[in-house]
Amino acid sequence: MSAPSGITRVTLLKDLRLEWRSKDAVNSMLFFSLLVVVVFSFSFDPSAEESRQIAGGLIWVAFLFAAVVALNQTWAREIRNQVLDAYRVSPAPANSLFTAKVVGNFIFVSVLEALMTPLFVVFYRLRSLGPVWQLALVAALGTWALVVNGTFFAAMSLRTRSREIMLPLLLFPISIPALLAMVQATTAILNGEGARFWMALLASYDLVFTTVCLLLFETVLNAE
Amino acid sequence: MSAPSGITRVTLLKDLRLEWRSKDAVNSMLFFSLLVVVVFSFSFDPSAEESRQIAGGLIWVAFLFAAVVALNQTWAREIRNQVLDAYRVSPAPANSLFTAKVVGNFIFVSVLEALMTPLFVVFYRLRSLGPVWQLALVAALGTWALVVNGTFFAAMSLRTRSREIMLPLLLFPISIPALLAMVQATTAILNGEGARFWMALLASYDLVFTTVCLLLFETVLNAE
Amino acid sequence: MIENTPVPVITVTNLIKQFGRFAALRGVSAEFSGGKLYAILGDNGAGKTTLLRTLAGLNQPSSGEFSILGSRKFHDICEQVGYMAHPSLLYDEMSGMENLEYFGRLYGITSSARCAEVIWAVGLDPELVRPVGQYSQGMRQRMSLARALLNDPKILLLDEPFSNVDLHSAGEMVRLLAGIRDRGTTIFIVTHQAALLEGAADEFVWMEAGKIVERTLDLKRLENIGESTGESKR
Amino acid sequence: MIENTPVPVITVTNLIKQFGRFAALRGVSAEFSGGKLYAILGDNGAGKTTLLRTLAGLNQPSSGEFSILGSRKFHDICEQVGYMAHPSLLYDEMSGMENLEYFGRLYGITSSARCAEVIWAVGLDPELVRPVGQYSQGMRQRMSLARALLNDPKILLLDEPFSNVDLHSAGEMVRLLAGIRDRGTTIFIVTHQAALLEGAADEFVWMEAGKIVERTLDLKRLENIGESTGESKR
Amino acid sequence: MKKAFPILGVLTAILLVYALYQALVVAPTEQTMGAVQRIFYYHVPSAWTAFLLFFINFGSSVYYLIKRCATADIVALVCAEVGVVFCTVVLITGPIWARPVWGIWWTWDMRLTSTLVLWLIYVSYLFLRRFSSGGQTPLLAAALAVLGALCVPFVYFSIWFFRTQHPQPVMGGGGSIDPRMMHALLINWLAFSCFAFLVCWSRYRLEKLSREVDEAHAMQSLLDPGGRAL
Ligand code: HEM
Ligand SMILES: Nc1ncnc2c1ncn2[C@@H]1O[C@H](COP(=O)(O)OP(=O)(O)OP(=O)(O)O)[C@@H](O)[C@H]1O
Ligand SMILES: Nc1ncnc2c1ncn2[C@@H]1O[C@H](COP(=O)(O)OP(=O)(O)OP(=O)(O)O)[C@@H](O)[C@H]1O
Ligand SMILES: [Mg+2]
Ligand SMILES: [Mg+2]
Repeated sequence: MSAPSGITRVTLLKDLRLEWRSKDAVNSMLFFSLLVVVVFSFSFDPSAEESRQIAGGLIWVAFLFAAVVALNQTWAREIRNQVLDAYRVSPAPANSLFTAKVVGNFIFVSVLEALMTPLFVVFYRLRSLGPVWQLALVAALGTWALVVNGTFFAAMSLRTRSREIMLPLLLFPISIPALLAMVQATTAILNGEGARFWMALLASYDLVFTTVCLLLFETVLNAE
Repeated sequence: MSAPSGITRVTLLKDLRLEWRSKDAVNSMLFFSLLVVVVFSFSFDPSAEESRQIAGGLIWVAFLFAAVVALNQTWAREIRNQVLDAYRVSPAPANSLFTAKVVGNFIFVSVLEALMTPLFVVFYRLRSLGPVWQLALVAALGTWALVVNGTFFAAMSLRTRSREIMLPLLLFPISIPALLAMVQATTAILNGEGARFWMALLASYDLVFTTVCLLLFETVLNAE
Repeated sequence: MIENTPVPVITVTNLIKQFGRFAALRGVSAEFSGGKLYAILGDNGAGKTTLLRTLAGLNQPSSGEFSILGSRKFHDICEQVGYMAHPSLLYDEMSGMENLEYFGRLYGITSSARCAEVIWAVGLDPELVRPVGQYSQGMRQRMSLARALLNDPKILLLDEPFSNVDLHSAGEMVRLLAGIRDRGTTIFIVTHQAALLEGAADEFVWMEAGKIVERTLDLKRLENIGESTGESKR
Repeated sequence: MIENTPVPVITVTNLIKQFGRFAALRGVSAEFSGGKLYAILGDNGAGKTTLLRTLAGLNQPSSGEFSILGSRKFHDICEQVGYMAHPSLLYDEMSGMENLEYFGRLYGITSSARCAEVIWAVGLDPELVRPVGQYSQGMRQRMSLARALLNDPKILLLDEPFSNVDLHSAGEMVRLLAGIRDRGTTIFIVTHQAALLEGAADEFVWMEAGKIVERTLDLKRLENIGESTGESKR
Repeated sequence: MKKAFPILGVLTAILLVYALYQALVVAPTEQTMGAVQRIFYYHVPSAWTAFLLFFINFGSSVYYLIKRCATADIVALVCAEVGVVFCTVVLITGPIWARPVWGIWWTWDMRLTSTLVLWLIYVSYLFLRRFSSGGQTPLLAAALAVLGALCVPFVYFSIWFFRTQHPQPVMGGGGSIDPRMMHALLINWLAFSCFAFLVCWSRYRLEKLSREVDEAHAMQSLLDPGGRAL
């Protein structure tokens, strides 16, 4: 049996390769992000003063949407021919699978964000008063928070067909602190104010939820 | 062979019953739209006047993305055990299936809208200056536009690799005029202005696209 | 009821089906007469499923033609055809009875009695409330056969109906199908368990590499063909 | 290599598995010794798949216990078990070779040569670039068997490995499995084509309504049981 | 046919050079905007060419849906590809022009927006062609092309209200234009159309050839009895 990290790597590589092969990934992602930004521009006339004020929120909604699209299909491939069962009978640790999926989604969503941000900047004529690296950090932390929880709950809702329909709705209250921190931090940085507190909050949220998800994932995966 | 409308009815009833049993689509849509509302209310604390300016866009973006999440699952059940093949070898007309799916999605999305609207009203302290029935009409026309196109393109993207990402890629560009009309009409009515033109535009958009989709659906369904 | 005279109900002329650069059917020509039970045999990848799907109008042939019951357009005669595939073509979330009731409606069949009848016929219990997704593999297979029988078709296209069914019940299914054949239906059965059909089939059709290479009543002859070829699978 | 002495490698004690109100396994107790080939037979819905899944750690038994290779926790010995199910457990989008390379890594197998070897062993061509989703049903089945053989397991759990495979190749697969058994592996094969295993199996195990009702070497006896029961399926 | 291609090629080259000369030298410099205005001779002909190609795409898609004729499908594909390229040129020259003249790269103006939407529609068309697998691509693409073309009038209606900064149409509109400018514009348009036609043609031959190659491979696997198709 190879090291868990090795398994994470092959699983991640396999996912990335399939993704890459099946969809000329970058092109379609680029076009998708362009479309999202254009749809936003049509809905909120970007030249209006108000819409520029809510740009922080707008961006996060757009990212959230991209993340939901990604998370929705996380396990689709594994479910199709019950490949998950093949994973479960193998000696590979459950957490390797989880980590690979989280990292894969993180990469996917981050690329989308990286593509969308310049478009938003152009269309909404945004200009940050605070340091840009802080924005990038907030985006990374926030994306991680969304992706860890999302991947975990996506796995959970696979396993709990009709029993506990309300489970996906758990993600909602649980994600609220992260969302709040993301939006507040972004707005603060855009306006040149400090966002230390929110960033610390996000970081510790990430830490706690990553740990807990890793601890619980094996149970969730092996629940029949 | 029973009348096409009879087949539409049974298909619709079957879908509604299955959805009622599992509640997948409604849940994920609801979940997503809740997130959107909350993100916005965190990022922006609008006064009544400003919020009325952006509320139209906000609501419709939330609905659009929620609809995409729902539409992506439209055909999932039919694909699972290739049930679509059973439909294709039967004498039932393709358009009955299409109509049933469109009406089904229309009901889902409408229910969602009915649930979401009070939240928006509360969070944004909205008060319409124009007549509410007009808002309802715009919502119905707009939802129909989204749902007709979305169902059609979801069927189309079944036949492609990487379905989930394909749907927004196809749906968004063609829906832009409808989206624009919806947003403008909503904003106009909220501000107590006339929205005749937009409503007429929406209605004719609905008419044209419903007709053409009905004409083309059989071809798309039977494309191997 | 069709009389048992050899009027061809299905005529296939030089049928070719390509998937991209690969040809799964490489010129199939044949006539099949009404009221008979044909067993279609052949190695894995020979093109049996592809042939059946093409006859059922689910694949467009790349070239060549076929006519069923005198019609070239499948849609005109689809009410008289029953099709069963590898996948169950059933909704996992509904019970067997609910499934059949739904599919019955597509053919204009509104009576639950008819649905219950075919479910009994394949050896299941119409009152089972369990959704089809929780059936065992063989039960699902039977329910899928029941779906194909539902509209009392003139032509039955069955893709490996016995593959997960226990031997005893498979024998019963063969008897059931033979009875249906005797009432004038033409039946095509793709299977790897030719022995099951030894008494019942009117003709064995052996396919190889996208072609029909032998039609015979003598199963022994086919076994020799089967042995001599069928190395690595394409 | 395990010697061919009857040391029980699997012990099952009063295993019960309930799905809601329905009991799919109703008290299975048995011992299976190493290096043998067991054919598990039974009507549809008898609980064969459920038993196999439970042994593979994919189902939690409602009550009762079992130990495999002396361990009560499946996870400890999972490297020594190979499992093949009805669904292919393969990625439709990847070619056969890519699939095996991936699953090999989960077992710490990095050599492509080993993957190619098992693909040849089941009668396919490792160089086929077509994705598994475009294989014919029988080809998929073989590839699935290849996946189960990949880690050279001590215990093989196979759920209907021959069900869509042509007769000739099924015979070859039986010879392959018999060879593996001779090298000390314990093999469980759920199948409805008992005749295929007549020479090869060391014991036939007949299940009925969630219980093992007969273990014998004489296939004839089982046929009588099969005839006498197996009416409508639960 | 074989000879027509190089002849047309040479003619187009000459025409393009002549048009360049017309645009850069003969046409007078515009008073308010200055030399930037000369981008006009590329901006506008590109737009017209793109519109023309999209229109042909629509026509041949409809024809394909009715007749299922493979040639129509190739024509549709080729026109969409080349049309998107010309439309991209409009979307690039526009902002380059807008920056010095209006001081911004982009604004949600009626003409700009409609061009963008048009571009999005046809890019999504190309995506569909790219991603759909197997023999059904032409059908799906034709269906999308019809829907996309039907969408265009709605795009124009729905953005009618946008305040517009963009100049009014020169053709048929009220504005007067220097005849030399007009001349340069028309020459450029002719050159662009010839160029587009040339590109379409060679692309058409390429596509046809690659389909024939696929066909030949399939025929080969037909002949070869145990043909191992990889
Ligand atoms: C920023 C992006 C721009 C886009 C996407 C764009 C798009 C277009 C299109 C599609 C046309 C052809 C319309 C028709 O014939 O109906 C056109 C024509 C024209 N454009 Fe632009 N344009 C842009 C910027 C500009 C700018 C900055 C100017 C100069 C101030 C300009 C000046 C013109 C003129 C004079 C015409 C010819 C008028 C006509 O015949 O329609 N454009 N443009
Ligand atoms: N959609 C497809 N794309 C590419 N190749 C395909 C496709 N469907 C089938 N094939 C190929 O065509 C050949 C014939 O397949 P088919 O399913 O008809 O075989 P079969 O005779 O039914 O075999 P089996 O007994 O294993 O079910 C196989 O080599 C298969 O890989
Ligand atoms: N998840 C489940 N929920 C409820 N019932 C189930 C579930 N899985 C299996 N069953 C039931 O348990 C019984 C045994 O199923 P199992 O799949 O073990 O049968 P089997 O012996 O493998 O039959 P076959 O030969 O048809 O594959 C069946 O009646 C089936 O309906
Ligand atoms: Mg087959
Ligand atoms: Mg089973």
